[in-house]
Amino acid sequence: MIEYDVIQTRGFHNVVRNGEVIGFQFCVRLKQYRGYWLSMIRTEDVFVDGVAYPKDSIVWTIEGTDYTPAQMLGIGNVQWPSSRPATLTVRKPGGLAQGYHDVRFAVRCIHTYLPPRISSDAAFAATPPQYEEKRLLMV
Amino acid sequence: MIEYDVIQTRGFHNVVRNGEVIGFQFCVRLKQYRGYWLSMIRTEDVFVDGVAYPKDSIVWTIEGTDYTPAQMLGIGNVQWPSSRPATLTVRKPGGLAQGYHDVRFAVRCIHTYLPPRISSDAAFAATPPQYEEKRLLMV
Amino acid sequence: MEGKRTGPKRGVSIFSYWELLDISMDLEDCFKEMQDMGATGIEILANGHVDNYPYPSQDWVDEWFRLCGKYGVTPVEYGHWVDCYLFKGRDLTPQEAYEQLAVDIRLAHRLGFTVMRTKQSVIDDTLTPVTYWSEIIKRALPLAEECNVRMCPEIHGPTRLTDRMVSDFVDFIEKEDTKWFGLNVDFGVFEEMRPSPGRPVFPGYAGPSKPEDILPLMKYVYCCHEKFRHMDEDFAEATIPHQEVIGLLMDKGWDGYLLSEYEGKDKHRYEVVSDQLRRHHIMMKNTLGY
Amino acid sequence: MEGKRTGPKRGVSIFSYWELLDISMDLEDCFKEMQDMGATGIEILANGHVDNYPYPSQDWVDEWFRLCGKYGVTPVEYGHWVDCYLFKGRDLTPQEAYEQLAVDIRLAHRLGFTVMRTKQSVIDDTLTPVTYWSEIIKRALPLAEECNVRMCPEIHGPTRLTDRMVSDFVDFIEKEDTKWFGLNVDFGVFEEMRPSPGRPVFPGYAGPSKPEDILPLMKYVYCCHEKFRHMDEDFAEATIPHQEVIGLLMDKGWDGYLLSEYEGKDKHRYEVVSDQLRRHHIMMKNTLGY
Ligand SMILES: [Mn+2]
Ligand SMILES: [Mn+2]
Repeated sequence: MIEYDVIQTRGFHNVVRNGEVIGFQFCVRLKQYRGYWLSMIRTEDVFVDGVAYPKDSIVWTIEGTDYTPAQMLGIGNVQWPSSRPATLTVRKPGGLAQGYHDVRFAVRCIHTYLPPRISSDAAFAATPPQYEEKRLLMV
Repeated sequence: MIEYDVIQTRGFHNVVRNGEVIGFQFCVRLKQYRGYWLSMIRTEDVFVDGVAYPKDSIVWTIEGTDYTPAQMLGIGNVQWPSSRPATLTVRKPGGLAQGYHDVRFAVRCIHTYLPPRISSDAAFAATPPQYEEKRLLMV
Repeated sequence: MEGKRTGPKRGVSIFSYWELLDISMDLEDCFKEMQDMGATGIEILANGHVDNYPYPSQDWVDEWFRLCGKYGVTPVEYGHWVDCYLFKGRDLTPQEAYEQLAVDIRLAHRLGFTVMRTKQSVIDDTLTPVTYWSEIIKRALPLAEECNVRMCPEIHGPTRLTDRMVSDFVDFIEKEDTKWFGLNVDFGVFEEMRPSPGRPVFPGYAGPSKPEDILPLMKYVYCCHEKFRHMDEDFAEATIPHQEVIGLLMDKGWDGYLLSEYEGKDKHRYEVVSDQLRRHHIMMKNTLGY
Repeated sequence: MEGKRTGPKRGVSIFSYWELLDISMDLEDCFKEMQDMGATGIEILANGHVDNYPYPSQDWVDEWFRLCGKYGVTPVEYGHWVDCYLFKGRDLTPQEAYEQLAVDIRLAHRLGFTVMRTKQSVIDDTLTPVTYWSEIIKRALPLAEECNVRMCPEIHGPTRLTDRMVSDFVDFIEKEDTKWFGLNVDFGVFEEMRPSPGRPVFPGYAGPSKPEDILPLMKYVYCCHEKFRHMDEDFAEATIPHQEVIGLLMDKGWDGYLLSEYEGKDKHRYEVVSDQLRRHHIMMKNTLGY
């Protein structure tokens, strides 16, 4: 099941690879009534406790496959379904400390049924994204 | 999925058999953290808009099989799972009229981990059941 | 069976449940809702409701038909998008757009649908489709015929039934002499738009279409979104002339589905959505007489 | 892997989610929760969590092991009931009760569990089990050994660890010289009971067990319910001496699972339950050091 909020409670933990904590993960859902082709998804920087983690330090995992934001722009035949969260892995050696963290996340999609005046890369460049916020607890 | 309330919104409609409306149905769930063997379930009268429909005008459908309340008392190896609603079919020629109806339903189970002083047929005989209430809309 | 009846029939667009689905409801729950309402037809949004869209597993397809069979529901309308702005910096070519559309036509057919709500990419504030929309559709007509599905743009407020966009669609149909392209009329076109917070404002909007505006279009209309925002305790809504339009459809023997589309508040609250849809079906049932 | 560690280990009784499961969470969501907490063991309530209990399909069993594997979770404790008051008007015979228990032993084994929380039917307000409890268990010992599961009654407040009921269990274990019957200690036995609305009152209750009361029992304890009611923002709870008891278990090298069991308010609110369980695991993690 998905949780109602865009930023999911489930899925927030540090990531260990080869015995080292290389970063942290959290999950987000697409709060839309349809899934989107990966090429129509625009990744934004992530903020945790006010610290910015730029787009290029993020890897998406969608339906079991990893993608960088740049890779996604080229993939027009795979959907991120609205029914299942994606995982964001954020590079941060050592990970996040135990305790509460304020996570801010935004994503934008090209809605082709809306006027390009509202929904296009040009429009997005002119308007800051709307961020979702959630306080998550790291064990 | 199940709805949180004992009396479910989904499943409320009249029942047609051989072209005639023979009664109405609604669904209920077992708001317990375990399923119960059918023989441990005690059926109570159902009330709709203040009118009593006695136990013996009710048929349970549990996991696809129909049972009268009396039949259930003899079945000690089939569970009503807490994860899936049961359907109650109440005999009422012509069914219920279109519009809102106040449905009242109660069920009791023999909880063998509670003192018989609280949970037994003797205890139940001494205490009226706690009814759940819900306003349901008949289309 | 209702499904065999001639005349307007009652269905549900399960878009209405989108803020609940996969959160506290599953697909079968939507079918249970329809059973309670006596609805016999369904609209899905393919990208939202088909698992592993656009290539569902055969297990999923089998389950789809099991649900349709168990609850006596006909697959009516398959909602989908032609996403011409798929790639940054360039629009799809007509051929590329057709190829995307073809995947949906085949899937709609595989799932038993006979009507598609084909949402084209738009170019302006009045929701004008891309200039080459007719090229895309023309390429798809043979496949649509082969697959027995009718592609329908949705005529949606603030567009009016008397607008140029609609007559362009009709001209295309007449010129091509095709029944594989038609219209989906959203009852929002009849809505008296009352300004309210969060509702977009369309400068120059000339007011809603009149119920009788549907008459000359009726033969091209394969499906309606019976849009509503709030049915009151008396099963009525003042801002949309539901009964008047349904009456016209009945009088003319229009033989399609009226798909309930709830577009009101609190879509994340099941008790609201389930109640609103039931109220809406009471209104339709009492108007239709069945 | 944590699972191979000697000493107390962290797990979760998914009873904690019972007011959410099948409503807005599914079984896999519980595993995702455990992954976030770093919990490596699970308790289920068989009658509540096994689909088509007590005879799940092989598909369901395969899915169960897939989840355990994917999330690195060991099946630890299988919660179930011996329902001696199964039929109106008469209690089950020891043989009938054994046959019911045998079904659970086989299912626990099939699902990979090694401990069972065997809840016997009770006869009085101090939760004394049926007089013939030991007859039932004795019949089951050979099958439990064959299936490698240890049947454990739960020692639960208002019972105290120094009560006769507990020494009766120990006497039985010693007399039978068996490791297929043992104890599950619920940390509620250490709870300073503060009267609050909805909490039952037990006349004559002599106060909670002391942490050191667990010492003579430790070798019979195969599992603990790490019961809690409210972890505060500092990941502490004043009414149960969690860290003191866990410290004793660590000192003595007790090698079993501490299963978080949330027994507080608002169990129907995911934001509360998920937060409380994470807080509880922070407390355990900081106490254990892992
Ligand atoms: Mn519409
Ligand atoms: Mn317990």
